[in-house]
Amino acid sequence: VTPADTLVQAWAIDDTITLDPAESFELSPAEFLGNAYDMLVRLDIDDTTKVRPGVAESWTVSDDGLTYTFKLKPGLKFASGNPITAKDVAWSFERVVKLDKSPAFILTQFGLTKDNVTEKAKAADDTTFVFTVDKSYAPSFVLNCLTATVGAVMDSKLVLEHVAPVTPTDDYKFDNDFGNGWLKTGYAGSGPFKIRDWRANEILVLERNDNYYGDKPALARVIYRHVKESATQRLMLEAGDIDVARNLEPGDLEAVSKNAELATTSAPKGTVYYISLNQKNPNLAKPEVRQALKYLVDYDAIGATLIKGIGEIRQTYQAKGVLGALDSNPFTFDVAKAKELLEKAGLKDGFSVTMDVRNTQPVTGIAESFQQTVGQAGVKVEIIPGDGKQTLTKYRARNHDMYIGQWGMDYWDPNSNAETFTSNPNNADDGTVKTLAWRNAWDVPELTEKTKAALLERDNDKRAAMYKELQQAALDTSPFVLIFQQTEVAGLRGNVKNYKLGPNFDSNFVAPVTKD
Amino acid sequence: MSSMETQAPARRANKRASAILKAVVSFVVIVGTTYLGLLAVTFFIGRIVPIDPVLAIVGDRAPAHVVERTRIEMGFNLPYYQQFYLYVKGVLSGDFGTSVLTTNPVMDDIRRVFPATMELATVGTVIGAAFGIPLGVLAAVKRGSLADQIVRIIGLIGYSVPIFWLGLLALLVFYARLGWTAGPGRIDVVFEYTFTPITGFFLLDAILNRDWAAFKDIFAHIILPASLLGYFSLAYISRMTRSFMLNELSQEYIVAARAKGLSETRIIWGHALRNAAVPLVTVIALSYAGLLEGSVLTETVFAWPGLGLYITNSLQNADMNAVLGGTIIIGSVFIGINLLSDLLYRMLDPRTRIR
Amino acid sequence: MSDTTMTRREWLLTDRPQSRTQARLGRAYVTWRRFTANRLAVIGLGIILLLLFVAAAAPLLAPHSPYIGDLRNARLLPPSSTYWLGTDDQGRDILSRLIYGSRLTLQVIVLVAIIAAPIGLLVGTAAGYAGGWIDAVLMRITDIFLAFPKLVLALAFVAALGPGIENAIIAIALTSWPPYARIARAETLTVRNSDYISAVKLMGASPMRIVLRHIMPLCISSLIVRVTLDMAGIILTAAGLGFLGLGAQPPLPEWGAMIASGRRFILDQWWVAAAPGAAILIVSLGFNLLGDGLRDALDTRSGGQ
Amino acid sequence: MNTLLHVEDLRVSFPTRTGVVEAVRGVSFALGQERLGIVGESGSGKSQTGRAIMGLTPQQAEIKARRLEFSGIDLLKASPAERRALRGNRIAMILQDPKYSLDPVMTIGRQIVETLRTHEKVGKAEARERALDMLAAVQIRDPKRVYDLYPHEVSGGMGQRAMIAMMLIAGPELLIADEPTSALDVTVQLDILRILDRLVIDRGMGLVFISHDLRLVSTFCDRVIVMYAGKIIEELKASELSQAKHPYTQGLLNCMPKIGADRHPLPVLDRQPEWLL
Amino acid sequence: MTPALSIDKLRVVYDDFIALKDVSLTVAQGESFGLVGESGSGKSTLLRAVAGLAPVSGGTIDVSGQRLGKSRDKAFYRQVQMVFQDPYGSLHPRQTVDRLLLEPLDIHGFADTEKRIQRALDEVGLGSGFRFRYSHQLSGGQRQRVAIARALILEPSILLLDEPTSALDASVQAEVLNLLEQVRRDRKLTFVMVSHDLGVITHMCERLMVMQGGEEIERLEAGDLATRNVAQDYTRNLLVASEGFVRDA
Ligand SMILES: Nc1ncnc2c1ncn2[C@@H]1O[C@H](COP(=O)(O)OP(=O)(O)OP(=O)(O)O)[C@@H](O)[C@H]1O
Ligand SMILES: Nc1ncnc2c1ncn2[C@@H]1O[C@H](COP(=O)(O)OP(=O)(O)OP(=O)(O)O)[C@@H](O)[C@H]1O
Ligand SMILES: [Mg+2]
Ligand SMILES: [Mg+2]
Ligand code: NI
Repeated sequence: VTPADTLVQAWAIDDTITLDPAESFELSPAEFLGNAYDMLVRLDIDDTTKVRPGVAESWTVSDDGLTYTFKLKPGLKFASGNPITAKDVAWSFERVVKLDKSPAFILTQFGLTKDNVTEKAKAADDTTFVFTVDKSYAPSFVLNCLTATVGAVMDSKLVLEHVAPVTPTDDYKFDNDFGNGWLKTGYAGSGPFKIRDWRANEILVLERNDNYYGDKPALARVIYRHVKESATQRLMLEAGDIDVARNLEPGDLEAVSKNAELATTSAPKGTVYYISLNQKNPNLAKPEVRQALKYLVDYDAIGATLIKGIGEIRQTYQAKGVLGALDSNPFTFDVAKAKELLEKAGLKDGFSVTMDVRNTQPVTGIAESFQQTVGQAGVKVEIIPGDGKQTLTKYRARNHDMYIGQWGMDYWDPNSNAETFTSNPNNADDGTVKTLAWRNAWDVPELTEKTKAALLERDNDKRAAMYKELQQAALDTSPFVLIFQQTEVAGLRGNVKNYKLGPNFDSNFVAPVTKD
Repeated sequence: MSSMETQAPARRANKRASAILKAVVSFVVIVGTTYLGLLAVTFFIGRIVPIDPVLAIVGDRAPAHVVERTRIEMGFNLPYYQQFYLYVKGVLSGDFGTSVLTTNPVMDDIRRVFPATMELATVGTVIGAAFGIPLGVLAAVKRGSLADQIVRIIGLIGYSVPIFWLGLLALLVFYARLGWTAGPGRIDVVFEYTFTPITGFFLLDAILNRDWAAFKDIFAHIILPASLLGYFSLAYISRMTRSFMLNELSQEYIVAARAKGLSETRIIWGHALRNAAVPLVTVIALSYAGLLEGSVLTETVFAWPGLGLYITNSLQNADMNAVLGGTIIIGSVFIGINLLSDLLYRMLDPRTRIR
Repeated sequence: MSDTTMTRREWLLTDRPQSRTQARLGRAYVTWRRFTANRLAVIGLGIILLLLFVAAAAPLLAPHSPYIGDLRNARLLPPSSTYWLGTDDQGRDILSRLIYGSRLTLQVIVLVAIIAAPIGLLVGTAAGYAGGWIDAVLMRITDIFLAFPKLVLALAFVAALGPGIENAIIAIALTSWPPYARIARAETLTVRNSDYISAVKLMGASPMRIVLRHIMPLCISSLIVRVTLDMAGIILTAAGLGFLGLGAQPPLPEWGAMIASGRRFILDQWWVAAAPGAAILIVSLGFNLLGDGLRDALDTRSGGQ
Repeated sequence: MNTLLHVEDLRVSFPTRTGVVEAVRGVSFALGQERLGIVGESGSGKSQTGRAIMGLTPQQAEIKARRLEFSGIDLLKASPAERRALRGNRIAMILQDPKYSLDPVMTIGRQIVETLRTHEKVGKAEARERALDMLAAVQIRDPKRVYDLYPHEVSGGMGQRAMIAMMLIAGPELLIADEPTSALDVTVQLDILRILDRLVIDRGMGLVFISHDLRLVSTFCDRVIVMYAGKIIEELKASELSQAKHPYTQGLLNCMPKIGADRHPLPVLDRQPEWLL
Repeated sequence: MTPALSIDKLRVVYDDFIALKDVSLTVAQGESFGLVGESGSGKSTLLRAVAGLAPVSGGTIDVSGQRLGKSRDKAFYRQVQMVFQDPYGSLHPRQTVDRLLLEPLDIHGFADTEKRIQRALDEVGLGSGFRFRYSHQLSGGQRQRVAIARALILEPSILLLDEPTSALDASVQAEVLNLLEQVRRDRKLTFVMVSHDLGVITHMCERLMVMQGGEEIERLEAGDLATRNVAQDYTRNLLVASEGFVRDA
């Protein structure tokens, strides 16, 4: 039985490899950082097309759309007791840009460079932070990006006590690591919780931050235990050794939901699952084949079985709830139609093709189902199973035929997925912007332009319309067979209250949770 | 007819010295070459695994230039021989590098996960031997009887039932339904704030801390996975015990022991088993080593933060420093156990004792 | 011949065989009789023969397709009169998959046996007979392979060769020879100084000839026994590799892979994993019984007359 | 002379896959405090006779006899525990090969003490004393040293002496020696025989001496039983062996090369089928 | 005439144990030479050294005037063959008599294998009925005959006999000894024979050497034993022992 003041969650947290917000880019740490750090602005989880204040009390956008001025809430403190000032915000931005780790592009896409960052992200006074972007982007885009964990406000004083010296090189011109080494396991934030301890693949402990300015969490601590197996989690939940089980598969989920002592909760997440068709394969490059394959997924059956409770059929690439998301599922399982299309493509007798599938559910199940259904139209799919990183390596090198995978949004804005699915600035093998379109060698200069344009549309409605257009184009021509959008589920003990999953992992807030 | 003459003391002393020297030299050579082999093979594996090691750190969504820079930072742009040289140099100075997955020095990680696995394997082997040996003896003594068949079937099930299946079933029955044991993990979260590991072997730590509540909890956690592993080693140990015992029981000295009027119990436990113990030591050592590396699935099912999981996870992420470190540790333990079993062998068997 | 009245049995059992074939047949017959006297061994043989039969006649026996299932309507059904052993998570008939899977299981076992055992045999006998530095080098290599975590090694091999069941088999074979080498070496050491090997040496036979023609045949029987005992382990290792995506490719009904995918349903739909589990158990039981029987039957030392 | 052992119509058979093997087919003799030799070629059933008396025949064997009695105790009716109490205590047996008959992982001293303490309630120190005395009695020169040696550390002759010490320490009334010297050098052989001889003379023990060496038996024993294919074909006084009537015994005696006798070729035994009956 | 076998200061060392200390001896062609001594005195070692089965660390061996080196070639094995002590251990347990006899012929590339095997079996008095038996289907005496047949099939001129009858019953021993005598006569073979039975040695050999502790202690003619004309106590002991047990007065 778990202690009354502690929420114990079982979750596969083996993807956590760093707790530095400037570096972390995976799912489970996003949740930890989302709870332990505060950003200038936060996503409004009640209306996900909007943002709400975080550290910033209010903000204004200049008329040319280039300057954003944030007014910080007064008298805020970090968990360490240090005051939160605009300097800390500016330094946090500088740190991200100069470290230039994986998520840094979320900020640098606004024109920040190592040389100009101190000018473009600047503290006007203790409570005013001024952020200057290079183009007049849609404000929603800019603000949405700032809700990402990379925008976390760091306790500069604390971090500076822990920087390690490094020898500058051509790639890295600074003489210290901005505390990156320390922050991989350390903590310097101001969120409702502080991170007390992390032991890789074992445990992560959050503790109430008494210096938090907002509503203090009801529980003294939240413990994440690394448990991988769904069945194991279920047994632990049933026995009361955990309060929340986070990786329940459909069967176990169903059992939990039927158990009177337990409850479930769920929320759609910004992750979509898709099958992609490499355009380097001449058969898959035929437009009719691309469309035919979209008719060869048994969406209904998959929805009712393999992803029941953990996903919802979705054939457009924007997640539900994102600005400009198109709710349209035009394809149904239709062998006759697919055959017709294949015949048009001159492949009446089908063809053979390989598909790289990572060894996790539900993708393996979907792949097997797909293998059977395309078989009915004469297409022979050979499944090449592999470990996650292995199939990815192949995928990123464009060496696959078909690939089944998922894509999670980098930040809560339609541009994130639009950019990766429908833009491909340089389709050459050595192209530097390796979007999903690039990975599948889908050369679409027009859509690329359109994606760019949408970014600069400052009228939210018009912007939304532009994204819908892009999604429609993808439905009609893209080599992406979108299948479903992930729903995150959690099994709860009956006495756990106010547990709510957010639309993103960094908005799975545990502060409001109470236990009876 | 060959003679068994006793040797002159002087020659024996001489022989002993040279035997010891020989043993030491061969030990050094064995360990040295085995290590080098391990290093080379692991390194080679790290290069041929078709996983991009950079991917593990930067993730799938990282921009291309970050991927490139990280690759260079990690030294993957260097030619292989240079990488190997750097690696061997590091290992020789006791530095296994840093795990990219956990960001800790590999040595630190191993210090954390290895005791977990070792504790589990040790308790498992103790259980396996405690039950396996008597069962094997029983089967041998009652060869062909129903008891023999039952022991055989028990063993066979141990061989052929997948561990995750049995593991989950055991959890379901003993933990979820009956509540006799604690669930997955090594210790309840309640102790997160009060229990501080010293050696990493939690049972031992609890005793050192005189924390009996924790001891009880730790014991309740370890007993199920350890019994499971114990069952698998039981399968092996009982089978081997049976065959060794059969061999010993057919020896002439058993007839002699009967001629002396000894009771069957004394003949079986005092003579036959004592002789069978000699090869059994090796068997138990081997099964122990097997449990150390082969417990990945148990560790997954029981959320046991052990070495098996660590290596597999690292492998899947091409975290080669961690894989290499783990491999070398397992290799070392293997060599160590082999050596130990050799030593025990010599102690148990006067014929191979260096006197 | 004068005694034409001899029955076939007498002809086989005679201690004065007239030709090489008769001697060989007679010996085989004696072995066979000794084997069949062991009822359990015969049961084991029966199981293996059944396995062979099922594998050969799979298309005739299987009531449904092993590959095509009805995801929508027939997923995870409990055993019933239509689906004797129930259905799996793709709505496929488990019995049919088991039946077809016997082919793969056989393939795994046979291939591992014919790759690993000869390698182990060769390395072990060569090391044991040659002694000296050859022994040291070969045993060092064996030790390195033994000291290596099997999974890492197997993974490396598969990585080098590419995924798929054949490669998984090769990987398992390449990681499972060291124990065989040790057994063969131990056996070789006990016979290498025996008079009959000395006698062959005295005929002027080359070491190669001695190892291949005189020592190896002696080690084979204990090796066969050990290999048959390892069968279940081999099947399960193949399944274990499946976890890492290195085993059988879907939708192949490999038994180990079936258990592996069935484990997700253990708590509610136990039959998905239980059926292939039971199949593996029975087959390995069969091999074990057969192995024990063979050991007794082949061992001329214990059962001379 | 009082009779220690009565054997009447002893039969030992082994069921095997190819039928029943009759190893001993109706052996009868009686033994007092004397040296009885049993000779015969390999496989003639000498050892099985001895083992049947001891109760050491393998489990599957079937033993039948009209009478098998040791100083008034009916051995066939005795419970296993009773027989065990007799073994090593009142009846003892020396096995052929010391190399295989001593437990390799136990010191010689402990093996001797073990016999003693199984049958008598004696303290550790006393048991040790008596074992050392016994070792000395079988003419081991340095008993203290040998006491702590392992079987592989002593020569065959010493091992055989230790074996004898082990079997005699409880003071048996009957000793069955199954080819006790055939693994030893001729010179050592005589030493051992001398020890056995003393025991019979000094302690009044009954001795069954099994051997295939006619010359040895004729010079050592009082009476000799000649066995062939599980049967006794002749029984006679040892000193009269050279006048044996049965052609088999005659043949065995004749076919041995003797120093000084120049017989080329040696006469060979011509087996007759009727001997089997 | 060159001696068939001449050994000079032969030394054999196992690990650090000297099994044979500078033993010399010469055996003339057609002669039969005996070796006696207690167990472990190095008798077998001497024969094995000649056959190339023991580690020679000093001294020389000449066969028919040819100096032998470290390794023996095929031609050597056509000249020198050996029969081992234990008939149960010297035949391969998985091979028929036929296969056993075929092996040497095969190695040396004889063509008329059929005829030779037949003849060899006849010579040792085993009819063709034994040809396809396995060794476990043979009695000890029969096995030793097969071993002798195998040794003779390559038509050697020197036969090394290591206690060829000590594992056999007296009655069988006589048959084997007679056989050996006969083939020696027929083929004009040179024998070097080890036995611990003085009776057997005097029966078979003209000269003999008594060994103890790896050394020669006495060289005798066969007749010396009969007349008890021996110098060493040890030899005398052996003689006494071979008479049987003598009860002290
Ligand atoms: N366990 C057994 N099963 C079947 N037959 C057996 C068994 N033990 C002994 N025999 C047979 O019993 C017969 C007599 O054996 P025994 O050991 O008494 O012979 P022996 O006269 O002592 O011969 P040796 O001089 O070789 O020791 C032999 O033919 C033997 O094959
Ligand atoms: N391979 C070996 N390694 C070590 N020592 C050996 C080896 N072979 C023989 N010896 C030793 O060499 C000595 C002489 O042995 P050898 O076999 O020549 O004696 P033997 O006279 O034939 O005795 P026996 O009558 O018992 O056959 C013995 O002490 C023996 O222990
Ligand atoms: Mg006997
Ligand atoms: Mg010898
Ligand atoms: Ni608990």
